[in-house]
Amino acid sequence: MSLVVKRYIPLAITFIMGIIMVIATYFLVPGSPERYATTLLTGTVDVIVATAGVIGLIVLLRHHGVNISRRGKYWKYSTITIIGVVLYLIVGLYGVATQMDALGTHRYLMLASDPVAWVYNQLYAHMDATIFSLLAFFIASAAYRAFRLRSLEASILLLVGALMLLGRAPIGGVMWEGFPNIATWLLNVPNAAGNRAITIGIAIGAILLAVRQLMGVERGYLGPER
Amino acid sequence: MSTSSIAKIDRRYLYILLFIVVSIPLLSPLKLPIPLGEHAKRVFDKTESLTAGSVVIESFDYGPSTRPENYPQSKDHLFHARELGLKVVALAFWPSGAPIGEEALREVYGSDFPDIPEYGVTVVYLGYVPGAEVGMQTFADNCATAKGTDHYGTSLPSLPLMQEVQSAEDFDLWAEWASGTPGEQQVIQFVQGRHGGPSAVPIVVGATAVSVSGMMNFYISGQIYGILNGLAGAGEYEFMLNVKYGYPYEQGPSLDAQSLGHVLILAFIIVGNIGYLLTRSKGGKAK
Amino acid sequence: MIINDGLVASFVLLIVVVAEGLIALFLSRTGKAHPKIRKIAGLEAIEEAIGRATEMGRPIAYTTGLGGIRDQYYYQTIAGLNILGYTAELAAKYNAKLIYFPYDPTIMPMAVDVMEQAYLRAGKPEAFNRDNVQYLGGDQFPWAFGVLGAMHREQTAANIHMGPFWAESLILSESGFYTGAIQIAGTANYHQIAFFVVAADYALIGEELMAAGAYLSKDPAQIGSLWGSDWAKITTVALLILGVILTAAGVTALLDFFAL
Amino acid sequence: MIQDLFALIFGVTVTVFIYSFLWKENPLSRAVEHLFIGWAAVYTLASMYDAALTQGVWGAERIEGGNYIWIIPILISLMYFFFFTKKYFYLYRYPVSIVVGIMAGMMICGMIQSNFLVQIQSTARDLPLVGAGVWDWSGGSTGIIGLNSLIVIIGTITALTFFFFTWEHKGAFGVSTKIGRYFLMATFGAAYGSTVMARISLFIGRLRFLYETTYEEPTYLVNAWYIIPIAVICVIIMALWMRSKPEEKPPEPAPAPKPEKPKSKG
Repeated sequence: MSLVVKRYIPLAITFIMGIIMVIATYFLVPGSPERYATTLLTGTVDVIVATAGVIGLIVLLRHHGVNISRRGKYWKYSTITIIGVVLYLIVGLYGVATQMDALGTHRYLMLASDPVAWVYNQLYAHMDATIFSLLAFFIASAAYRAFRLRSLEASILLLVGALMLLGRAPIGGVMWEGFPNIATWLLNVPNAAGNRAITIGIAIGAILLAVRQLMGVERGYLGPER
Repeated sequence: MSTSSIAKIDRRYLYILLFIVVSIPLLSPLKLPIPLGEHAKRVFDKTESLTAGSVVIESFDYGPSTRPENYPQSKDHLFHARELGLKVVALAFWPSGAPIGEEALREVYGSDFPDIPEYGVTVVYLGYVPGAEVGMQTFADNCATAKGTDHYGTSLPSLPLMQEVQSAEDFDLWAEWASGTPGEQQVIQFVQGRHGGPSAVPIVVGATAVSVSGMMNFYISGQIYGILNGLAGAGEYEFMLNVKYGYPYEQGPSLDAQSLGHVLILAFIIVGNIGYLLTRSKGGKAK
Repeated sequence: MIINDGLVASFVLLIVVVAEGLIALFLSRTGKAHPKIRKIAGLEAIEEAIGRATEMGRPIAYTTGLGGIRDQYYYQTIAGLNILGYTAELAAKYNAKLIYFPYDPTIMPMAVDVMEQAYLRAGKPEAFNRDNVQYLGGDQFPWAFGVLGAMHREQTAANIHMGPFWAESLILSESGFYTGAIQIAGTANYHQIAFFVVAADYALIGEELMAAGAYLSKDPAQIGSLWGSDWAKITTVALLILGVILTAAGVTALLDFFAL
Repeated sequence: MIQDLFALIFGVTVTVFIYSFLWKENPLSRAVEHLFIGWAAVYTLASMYDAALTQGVWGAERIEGGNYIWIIPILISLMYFFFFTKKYFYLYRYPVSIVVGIMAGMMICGMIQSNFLVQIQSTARDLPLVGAGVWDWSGGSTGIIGLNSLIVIIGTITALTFFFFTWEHKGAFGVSTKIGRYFLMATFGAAYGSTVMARISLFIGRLRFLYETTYEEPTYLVNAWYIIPIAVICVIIMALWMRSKPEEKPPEPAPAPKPEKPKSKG
């Protein structure tokens, strides 16, 4: 009994939902009421997972709260996280209370409210962009570290990468007008071939993964217990 | 310096060098020349080929983190569209794209936007359209059901332009400023794929340079008509606009910095390999 | 027409691929065939990495990238969670500390579930600590920076990244290298595979990630389905060659069918 | 407005603090990291909450319009909270199984259409091997069309053979997988090389922010770079402080048995 509730019913739900979506795509005429009903079904996804955000926040607060109370490692930094959460939540709740859409209707939205958007665009965005830009350094050091003439394969990687670097840099075309053409060729021909193979492989792999999952043979969260 | 140390320079020295080298042209521009690539030219030519009154969808699907790359592209293309008298329906499938889209429109159509006479006639801003790929699909099927009002709360049927633009059949060009998901793949799949293919809804993409290689399949197969490749793509586009319309060419210093950065990384690779080959020829097995 | 316009060919292909997968699965499950799988080095390395972490007494960091279940990349998340189950089981066996960093809060319960089951299989349910599933905020760069900070503070001995990755792939694998860890990474986001190939010690490329769960399970049914995926690839190659030849010969029948 | 000045100071400071991570993990970057994680959790909550409201509550077809059926997904969503119980933990599987089912169905159809069918189709259709001029250098800058087509076709097929799981990579098949691997390596090299530009662009974007942003008031003007030295001094002080305080270091790592590089990619 318990296995039925724990495993088989969720499995059956997954299976039925999957089949409904496939049937909707192939057999229900676009524009028909049945098809429309399935588009509403996809709309429910955001609603169904909505409480997970709360769970995340609670888990985060609990983790850092416990760390502070135990005076664990880096507990002082845990207070920063908690202060950050509390401050932004206050801003968010104030936003919910005051948010108006353009028509002047109170929609109780949080992200769309001005204070939250301000914090996001004016403060948060700086951290976001800076962390993203760390990649400029990492891509340089990874190239230095890993692009070595070790084997034929590694050399192809190195050679194509270096030609691409020259071809994409604005200065490459000035050094020799052939560089951008080589880069374009590399992107359009060998790169396209490799990507096409990867894309096809992924499609097959993903479909069969989904099939295994719908059949319940893949050992995941719903997998056979043994 | 011993040979093995060339192969193992501490990463921090590389970082400092990169910092300095990229900073130089930003502080005093070098004015290096730039060449024009085929991908950007196709975007330019496609846009040029549209007759005045054609409808362009400008979709701002990026956030602040890729703004350095995507913003100049979208702004330049908007300018081009206005210059050619195209009708622009701008929107964002990313919530964080909505304020950026508005900013770009203000920059191109004047700071009074949307209180300008053209608003509603040749340009409309819908703002954030929720639902990601589902939203895209709905928008292409029937624009008005995806979002009832524009960004400023005016209902769509009361805007003359939106009377003309009912669904994907009325789009002449989809300009996608993409940096992830939803992005160009979703437009191909849910808009172009369901509404008559590349000839009916041509797509031009302004992409972050990282995603360009992954788009090549779609470019070759014609699903994407042209690509602006990152900041350089924006620079090339600005350059073409500069030649034809005298548009300011702002990306100069950035492109110079770009060039120097590339040369530096290339130098890193060469130095690393020299060190590697030297250690190996010395008999020590390089790990 | 019963099938919607423009989707006939895709429906036929779907049926072909799924049928091939299922037939191979049943043939293998019932013992009528015994397909052998080639070695996937990246997956073999997981055990070695965990062993090393145990020896050094340092933890293992595991991530599934920006994996959630509410987007079309969910299948990579599922693949990542399958490998998480295997990794957690080994970690429990060796008494190594495994820290998992979920990105999307929607998968947190799944991850806890998978890990709990894994510890149970290893016979050490009491060793599982929910605190080792550390939520770092569901936004790309805070999450990536949080994982980076944690990897450097904990001096992880192994970093395993399996799932859908975007820009953070190189942030994690390049900076993770400097903790001295063995790095094993896999993604099916084709524009990010390159960074894992360059910066990590072992990389799973595209489809290998989806096959990993089946590969690690050693379960005949799942291995059969991998065998079926090979059939699907043979079909693909045949279609490619046939299409090219027919098109070159000026016969458009196949292309016309594809356009249906 | 004064909050813009605050945003400017904040932006410059966190930028410098985060860059200090490149030197090593340190208290300043750690502080920014912890603050950022806290905000991100709230941001995620906010975005999920907004999505749920716009998808489930507001609008003529939703609860607002009298369609109370939308209460069902909301109730299902609440099952996530069983995460915190020991006994009924498994109930979280119900919302998850619905979502995963929907996504699986959507994904399968999308995959077969855009990743599979279109790729085969365009390999056959858009890569001409015969016809007028395909073997000329008519492509000019980017090579011979017919040859390019041939390379793409061969590359696609050989690279696809690399992904065969149950065939041993031996004999003629082994040659094919080997060529396929070269194509894959070329793909990765191209992807890597073409990305460098994007990454440097981001860094340039940050530098332009640091060097060019200003805050203007009628009476005074603040350039962003005024703040850089102050932030850098903070980093230096912190560095000196860290040096003066011997840290409890974890045992030195034994050198990792690194595999001979790209062989491991199989």
